[in-house]
Amino acid sequence: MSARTIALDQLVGRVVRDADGRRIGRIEELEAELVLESHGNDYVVTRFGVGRFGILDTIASGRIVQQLVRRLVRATSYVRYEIPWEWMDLSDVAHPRVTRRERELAQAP
Amino acid sequence: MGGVNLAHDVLDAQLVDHRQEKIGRVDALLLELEDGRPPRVATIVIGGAARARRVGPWFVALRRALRWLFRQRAEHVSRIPFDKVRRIGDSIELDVDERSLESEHLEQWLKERVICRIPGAEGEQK
Amino acid sequence: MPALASRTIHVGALVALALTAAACGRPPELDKQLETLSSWTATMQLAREEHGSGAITTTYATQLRDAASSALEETKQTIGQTAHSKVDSSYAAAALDSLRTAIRALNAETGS
Amino acid sequence: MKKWGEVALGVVTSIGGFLEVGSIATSTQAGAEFGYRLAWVLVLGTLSLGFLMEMTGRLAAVSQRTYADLLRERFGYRFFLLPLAAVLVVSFLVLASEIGGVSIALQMATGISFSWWAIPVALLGWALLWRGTFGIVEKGTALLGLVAIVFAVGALKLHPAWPAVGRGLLPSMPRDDRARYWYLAVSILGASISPYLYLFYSAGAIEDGWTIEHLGVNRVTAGLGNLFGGGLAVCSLIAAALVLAPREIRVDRYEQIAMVLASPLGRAGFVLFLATLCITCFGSTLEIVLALAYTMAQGFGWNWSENLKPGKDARFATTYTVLILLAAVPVAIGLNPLTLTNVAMVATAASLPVTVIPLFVLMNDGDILLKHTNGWLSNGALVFIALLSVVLLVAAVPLQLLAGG
Repeated sequence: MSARTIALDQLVGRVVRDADGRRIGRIEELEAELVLESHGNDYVVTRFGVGRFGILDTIASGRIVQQLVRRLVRATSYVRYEIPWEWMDLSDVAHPRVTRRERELAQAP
Repeated sequence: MGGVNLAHDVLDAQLVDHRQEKIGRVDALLLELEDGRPPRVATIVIGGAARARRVGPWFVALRRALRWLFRQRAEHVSRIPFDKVRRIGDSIELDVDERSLESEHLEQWLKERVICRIPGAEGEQK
Repeated sequence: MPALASRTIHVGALVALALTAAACGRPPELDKQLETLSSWTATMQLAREEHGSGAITTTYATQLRDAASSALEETKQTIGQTAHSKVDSSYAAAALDSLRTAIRALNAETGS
Repeated sequence: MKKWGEVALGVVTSIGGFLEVGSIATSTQAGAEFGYRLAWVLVLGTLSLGFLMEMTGRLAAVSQRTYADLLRERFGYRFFLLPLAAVLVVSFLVLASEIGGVSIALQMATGISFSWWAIPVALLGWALLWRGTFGIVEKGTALLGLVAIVFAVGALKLHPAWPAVGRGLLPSMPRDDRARYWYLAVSILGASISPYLYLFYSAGAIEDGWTIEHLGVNRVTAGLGNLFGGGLAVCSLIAAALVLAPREIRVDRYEQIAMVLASPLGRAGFVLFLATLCITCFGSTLEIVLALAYTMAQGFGWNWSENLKPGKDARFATTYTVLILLAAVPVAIGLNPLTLTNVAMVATAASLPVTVIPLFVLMNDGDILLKHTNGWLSNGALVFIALLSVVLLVAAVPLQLLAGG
């Protein structure tokens, strides 16, 4: 139960697999929120954004890519998941896993 | 306060101190993982070593070789707890003073040893 | 002076003729060298005219002359190797000669 | 009223920025060797630069951040190194050739070899940066740079055949000497679309305190300024086409270019040519050094402003000090400034993709530009410029080897 420290950039761009071992995309965003703690206020990560657009997602943010793709190609197949922190298993930082199946995940608007 | 996008809005963002002096960018952001708890945003890192690591092992090696060549031993890296953050906007304001930061070592050194020895460097207004 | 000028023009025409004839079967390197020579020859002639009308200073005309002289020297060193046939060599010689003449003419104009 | 004063100044500034050593050298070379036939490339380069300047200016005015800031923030440090390295290398070469341009102008005036002038020119430039404010650098050099209008006077005096000039403004394929034609085309584009110009322009928008209010000023400045600047470059091409081309003079050295104005305008033309070369190259020297120091400082998050005392932004001041002195070295050791210029222009052309393509991503980001994102026209232009930049990247090196020098 010891705390580990990792750098954000070690996570961003990593391929994420679901409970069945299927590849669902790459981590492109970590959303943090301020929570009130007894010892003071902390920012904690609440959700992970995982996108399908691989390398583009890691370069630009998902939002830019989405806008561009929608604007230029009018593609509707663009997929981006928002995964609550509880579902993300980071015990192996190089191979993050979601503890659910892909179809259980919520797509970001 | 709503959510903050760490990769998009925090990593690489401009940092300013309490007097609005620019003090570098968020070169790395450290998270603390603990089983059963959400990852905690722990530390902002400013410094060349943190930047080099993001580029890749070859860059770290190159940097090490160059530093060895120029006999640069000390790493001037600042690690600032995330609770020093006062405001996140176009830039991130930290409750620190530029003059006390290890990562501002080069700025201070250049200022004292080089720039301010040249006439016309000091003063309030140009 | 006029004799000198007319001779320059005469040789210039010869070089131009040579260049038009050059299209067939001349090494491209030689072509380039001949072009450089005729370009500098023309530069010298223009400089002489402009100096005559007072448009340019003697200081500047002298610099142009020096640049032309160094181009002449440079080409002289290498043109021997690129001009293989006898005809090529005579073209090269004529081109070198006309630049030399043009430089001398500019010298006479600027009085150095 | 004050705003229109700014517009006027802005327009003047972009003339000063546009016509510099690269444009003068490449457009006179083109005029001397191909008559009016390469004029269309100048139009293409001018239009492209106009679009890029308008966009980077809009980006800065709306987001209050410079293009370099956003390259680091939105693309991350790893990617940022790529444009940074490209801009540093390429603009350093251009910087050296600008110092070469000033030095050669001084040589033509005094007879003292250009290599002796490089260090004094660099020191004078440094002193101006050290003591001067952004306004002095921007407006001072720009106002003095108006002397470049002499190119228009010279071209008119030569009575060009306008229909022929008009035909030159339309794209054409080379009839002979293809490699050289395209080599000069690439050089012209490299001279027109220089990354330092838009990096400087977007940092300048912040230095001048532009806001959303200034979007109109920005559009007029980028449009009119480039129209005038490009017009003057076309004029130098016309003058070269009428003075040098008929005599089959090829421009091998800077010294030959002065004839282009001495011939139609006499001594006045000669003197004003030297003044133009000297002033515009000096202005560009200052702008490039600042653009490089801005890009470094913004990318790494240092304090920066030409309006601050050097003691308040030591790393920024050190960067421009080191760069301007280093850039004097190639000229001081006697490298032919024209060769330097040509290499710099081709290298610039090859470097464009890494600064143009990211701009496309930024200009369509509503988080940054709110409702001022690119419309279809700007996006179309930007896609075209990006494709052009890729072509230039591929073509530049082979052409340099085939037809350079």
